[in-house]
Amino acid sequence: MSHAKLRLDHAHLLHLMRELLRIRVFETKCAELYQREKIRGFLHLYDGEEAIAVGIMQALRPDDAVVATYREHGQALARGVPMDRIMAELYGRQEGLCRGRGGSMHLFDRERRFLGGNAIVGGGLPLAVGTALGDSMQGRDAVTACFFGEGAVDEGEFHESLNLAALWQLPVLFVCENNFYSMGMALDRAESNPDIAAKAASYGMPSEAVDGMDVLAVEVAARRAVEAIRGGGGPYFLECRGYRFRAHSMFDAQLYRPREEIETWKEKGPIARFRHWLEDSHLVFEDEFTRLEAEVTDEVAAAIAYAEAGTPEAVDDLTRFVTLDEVPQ
Amino acid sequence: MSHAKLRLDHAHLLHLMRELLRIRVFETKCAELYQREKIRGFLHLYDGEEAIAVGIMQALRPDDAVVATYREHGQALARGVPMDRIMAELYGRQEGLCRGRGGSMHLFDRERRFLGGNAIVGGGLPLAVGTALGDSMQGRDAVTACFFGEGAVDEGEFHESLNLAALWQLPVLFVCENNFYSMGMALDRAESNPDIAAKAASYGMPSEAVDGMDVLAVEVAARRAVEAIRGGGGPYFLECRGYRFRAHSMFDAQLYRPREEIETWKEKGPIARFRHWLEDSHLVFEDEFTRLEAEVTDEVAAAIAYAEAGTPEAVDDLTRFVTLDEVPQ
Amino acid sequence: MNAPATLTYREALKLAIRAAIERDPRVFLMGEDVARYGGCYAVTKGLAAELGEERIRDTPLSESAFVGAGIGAALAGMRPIVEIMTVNFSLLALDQIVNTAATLPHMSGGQFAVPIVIRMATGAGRQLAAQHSHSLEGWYAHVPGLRVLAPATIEDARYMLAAALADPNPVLIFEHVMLYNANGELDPAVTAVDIEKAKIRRAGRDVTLVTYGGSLPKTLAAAETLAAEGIEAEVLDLRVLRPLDWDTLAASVARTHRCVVVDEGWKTGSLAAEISAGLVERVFFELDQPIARVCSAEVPIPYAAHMEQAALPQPEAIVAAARALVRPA
Amino acid sequence: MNAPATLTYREALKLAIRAAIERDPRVFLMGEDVARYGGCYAVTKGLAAELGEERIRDTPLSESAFVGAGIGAALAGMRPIVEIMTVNFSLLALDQIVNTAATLPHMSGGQFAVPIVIRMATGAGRQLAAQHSHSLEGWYAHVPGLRVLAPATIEDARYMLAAALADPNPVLIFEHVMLYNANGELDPAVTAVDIEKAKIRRAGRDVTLVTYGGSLPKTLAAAETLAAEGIEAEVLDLRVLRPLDWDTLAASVARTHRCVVVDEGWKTGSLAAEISAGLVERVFFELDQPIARVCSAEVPIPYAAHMEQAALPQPEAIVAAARALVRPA
Ligand SMILES: Cc1ncc(C[n+]2csc(CCOP(=O)(O)OP(=O)(O)O)c2C)c(N)n1
Ligand SMILES: Cc1ncc(C[n+]2csc(CCOP(=O)(O)OP(=O)(O)O)c2C)c(N)n1
Ligand SMILES: [Mg+2]
Ligand SMILES: [Mg+2]
Repeated sequence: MSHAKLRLDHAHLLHLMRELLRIRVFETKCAELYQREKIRGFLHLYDGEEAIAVGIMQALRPDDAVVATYREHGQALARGVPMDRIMAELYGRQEGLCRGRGGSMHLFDRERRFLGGNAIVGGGLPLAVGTALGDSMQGRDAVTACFFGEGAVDEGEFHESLNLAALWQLPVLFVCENNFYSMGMALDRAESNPDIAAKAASYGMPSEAVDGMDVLAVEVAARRAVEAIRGGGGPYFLECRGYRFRAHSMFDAQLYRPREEIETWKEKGPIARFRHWLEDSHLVFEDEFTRLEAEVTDEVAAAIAYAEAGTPEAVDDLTRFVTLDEVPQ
Repeated sequence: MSHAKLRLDHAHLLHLMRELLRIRVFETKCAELYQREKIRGFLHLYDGEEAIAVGIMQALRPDDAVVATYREHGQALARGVPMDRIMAELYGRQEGLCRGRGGSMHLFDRERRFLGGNAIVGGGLPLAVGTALGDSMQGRDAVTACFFGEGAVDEGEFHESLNLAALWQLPVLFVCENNFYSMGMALDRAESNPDIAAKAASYGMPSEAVDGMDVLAVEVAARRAVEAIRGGGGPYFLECRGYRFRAHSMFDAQLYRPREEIETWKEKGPIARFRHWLEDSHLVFEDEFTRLEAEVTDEVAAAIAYAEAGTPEAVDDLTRFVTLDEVPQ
Repeated sequence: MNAPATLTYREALKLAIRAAIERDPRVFLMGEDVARYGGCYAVTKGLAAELGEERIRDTPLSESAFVGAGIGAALAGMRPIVEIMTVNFSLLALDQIVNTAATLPHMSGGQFAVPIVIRMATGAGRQLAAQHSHSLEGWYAHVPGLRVLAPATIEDARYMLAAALADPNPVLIFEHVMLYNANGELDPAVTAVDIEKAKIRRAGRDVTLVTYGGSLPKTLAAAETLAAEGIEAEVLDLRVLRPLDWDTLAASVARTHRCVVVDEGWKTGSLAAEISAGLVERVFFELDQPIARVCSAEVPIPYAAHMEQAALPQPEAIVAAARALVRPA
Repeated sequence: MNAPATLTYREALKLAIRAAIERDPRVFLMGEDVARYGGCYAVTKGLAAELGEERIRDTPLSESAFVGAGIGAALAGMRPIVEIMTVNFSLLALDQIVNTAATLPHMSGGQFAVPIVIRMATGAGRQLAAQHSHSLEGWYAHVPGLRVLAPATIEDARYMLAAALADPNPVLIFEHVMLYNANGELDPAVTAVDIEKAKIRRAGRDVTLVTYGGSLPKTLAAAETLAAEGIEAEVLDLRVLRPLDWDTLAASVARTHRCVVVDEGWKTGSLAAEISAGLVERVFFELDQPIARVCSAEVPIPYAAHMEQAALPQPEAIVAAARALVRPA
């Protein structure tokens, strides 16, 4: 695994492992809770792509902004959004991040500058250009990290947003989570030129393709990119190549891809691979993993308990927040 | 001037010259008629860009389709749309191509497969992809020539349409009329990468930049492109570089560009240049020009007379054509 | 082909699509994930294997381009059925629908028809939250040049498509997400439906309940409850949202003298407003009571089930509104 | 700053923009051709030179991206004024307005406000034909979360902007194209207006004429004609299209017992329909006559002057409608 210019100290490696596991274990539970009808609506899981969010977030500061997708549990958890409030949101509880109004596709957290879960493919890109514009006009050196799937590359918003960010040299880190499918549509059936990083480069911004299943590779690339952006270099594009191990959402027979393809990718899975590497390199030991797993399992259990104990929002408050009386600070 | 692989016979050269002149003289009159309030609404003139439409149309067959812009008098005239019916349309007459409903920005001519004047920047591109799709699904080898300004390159529709055309290998000739300004916005202030031909190439289609003030160069490129398309090569992109000598529309103080810039370009003007070349090469003689000018002046005068003699559509027919009873064949 | 006696709304739609494509070589269907994935609501599942990927055509995520391409293909002689996954994403294609499809026949003075059919899912009820739960068919019903259909029954799901394809004008079909699993029988004697008239789904003398699409089952349920109270409600299914069938509407209300309009759109500016205003214009002096509306609350639809249900029209509210008119306090 | 005694609507808007930008460092304006060109309707002419191109910012032709960027900038603490040239092009940005700006405050459970102001021109009357003459403000008035303003007077043009910027919610301002050259005086005693209430522009007892924006002058003219016939019409200017000021509306109609709604939108599904339906819900038993509507004909607006005028609401039609209510045959 690549690890140029990275603090490879033990604590950091354990931290990365924990972050990957938190997402995986949390979402495994989510799938179960969906079957039990505790969670409803659309539920898009991140299984197989955890290294992308975890790697990227290592490079961000608290004052940076994150624009997420509808497949954003992992993005939120890695950003530090509290797991219990995410779970409460999936339960539709008043204790949820958005008081049950958003659900899985619309997690927001003002404190962590997590600007949401957007369920319109490509819809977040213009927004990210805007937060970057607002930050730079106010002389802040914050960066906006904008996540989107490779399906968003098809949309006009991709084109308009990349151009605007590059034209105005705005501090946006574009993070394309390329899992090679948008629902059932394979990338090479959707894009005449499936080399997304090359396409992004045609807007005149630095652009790289990264192995999105290698958390260290993603972290290295993200740190390099964020450094360049904060140094005034304008936007930067990272195409993180990964794969989603599960269905697109909870309803999906996956007729569009062969089972062997999934299996092949699973072998390269970001968690198994990182763990093997850590073990093989004698950087982390078995008992540490066991402890980590136990801790994460506890955190998830606590989150579920929190959500279970939550209360429904009062129906009388239905139209609350449709308009606001002041701008929350 | 370039003239590879071109029939440089006398008749063709005279034909090109006539076509250029027809547009110029027609539009000079239009400007005058606008001042006299015979023509109203928005009026976008093509002065300086005539060689683009004239050059492109030489390569098309009657069964090919043309998707035009709101700056489309030249595109229409060069396609063979009758001048008198265009003028009658600008007068808002029943004898106009669209019975006075379309005006300057919306010329349509079914007989010549001229699919209109579109006043939404970029709006014609998806349409052109569609006619090409329809033709190819029906086994026809027709080509759709799609005209648009370089301002349309900013829009999401550009991106989506180029991708779709390239992905499905559709017979579209994309003709970007790059006059370096979209209203007052200079190209390099609107595009992070102002090399439009390069951008188009990133979709995986053949793409060239052409001197749009050289009618022979445009014709050569268009023939090459159409041949490739008809041969099954998929879409082709031509960036035709030119300049508009007049205001964007009839109201425009042109504060955004220096007068000298306009003057410099005018010296390279497509008509003056072609004429000098023809004279210098002793291909066409003074008296032929004089005759041509007289004929064109007559044609324009006849078109005005036709429009003047036209009748207004009956107000009772206001809602006619909002829906149709059958598909016109 | 023998239609099964009992089938779902989804199956009825699929039968309609298959029949249309088999009958007419000009008909094809395109949209996101219609082929390999089988349609986001599984309407087209299996059809690509049967009919080929030329006729059931997966598109990139480019709503504007593929809707525009459908319009272009219609101009080129095809009869495209374009599927937009849901009305929520249709906003990205609205320019093409409003500014091209709806205007072109009139703007061209009747030279060109746009025989396209655009299908999309609409409505809430599946906890998909604010960006996936719109009911914006009322907006489309505002636009001259369009015909807008809302099949609410198995029969209409089965037969409206053929009529829509026979219409030389652009037709939009809205399928409510809560209807796809609805079950019903097809009368083998019926082989076609009109797309002109509203239909009385239940006769009654005391009050007219006007509705359409996904609200029809709720309204029929409300009518049952009312019947138990001795109130005989007439249930009128609009079926065609544009142009509205005022004759049937006015005749019913002139008989019952009372009217409740049920519409899942947000109340302010809903299609229900038009029904009310139009009836006031036509049968004001027949009205014993003000026309009432039962619509969605003025709120982006929330995720949590109890909040979502509180936002939507419910049988209890319909019953209450009707009761208040028939037995005012 | 001393406002001149007499000024145009356009100048009033410019004063408002300049004052807002000078007063608050968070305010800036962006849009197509607002800086170097001076605005497509010359509203911002000269402002870039005064205030700098950071604060008066030209954007590429990318309606979706720059509107979305405005939303993002608002989230980042700015107070953007985004100019969309005309409502016709706003369809390209509608997804951002409806699915992001309008939903975000509620969807996030009140965590984020979107204090953006979006201005655009609307309406017909300049022979710009079908794609440039829409009056779609009624659509925006349908959307929860938005405030929608229609300044019809010099005073509102001058002062609504400040109130809009003070609102923590997204506010849309519609400027009718036929008003830009309107002249009037500013009362120096007035330095602010509310954006809550409708206003009676002319008192009368016989009939209430409800209108807004570009139809106000026509409606006032109609009232003069009616007065000459002995009919005293009350003219109510809505000013705020969402949320509607039902108190003022209901009180007026309860006094006059008759109502005509004048609205340049196409009649079916117009805002006028909502006014009628809402009044019926509130003051049905006060109505002596059905509420009448004078709207645009159901036709894409044609180019020819006589046809365009025939399609639009005219004083004669308003007079006729009012007369028919006050003196029924
Ligand atoms: C504008 C729009 N079109 C269609 C959809 C339906 N849809 C939801 S997710 C999705 C696939 C997106 O794929 P990608 O961007 O690659 O992200 P992934 O799901 O693979 O993470 C589609 C088509 C949508 N939400 N928005
Ligand atoms: C979607 C859209 N946005 C804005 C406009 C207003 N507008 C009309 S022409 C024009 C400039 C277009 O420039 P370009 O594409 O370069 O064509 P040119 O006028 O130079 O021929 C603009 C901004 C429009 N018609 N459509
Ligand atoms: Mg993907
Ligand atoms: Mg240009």
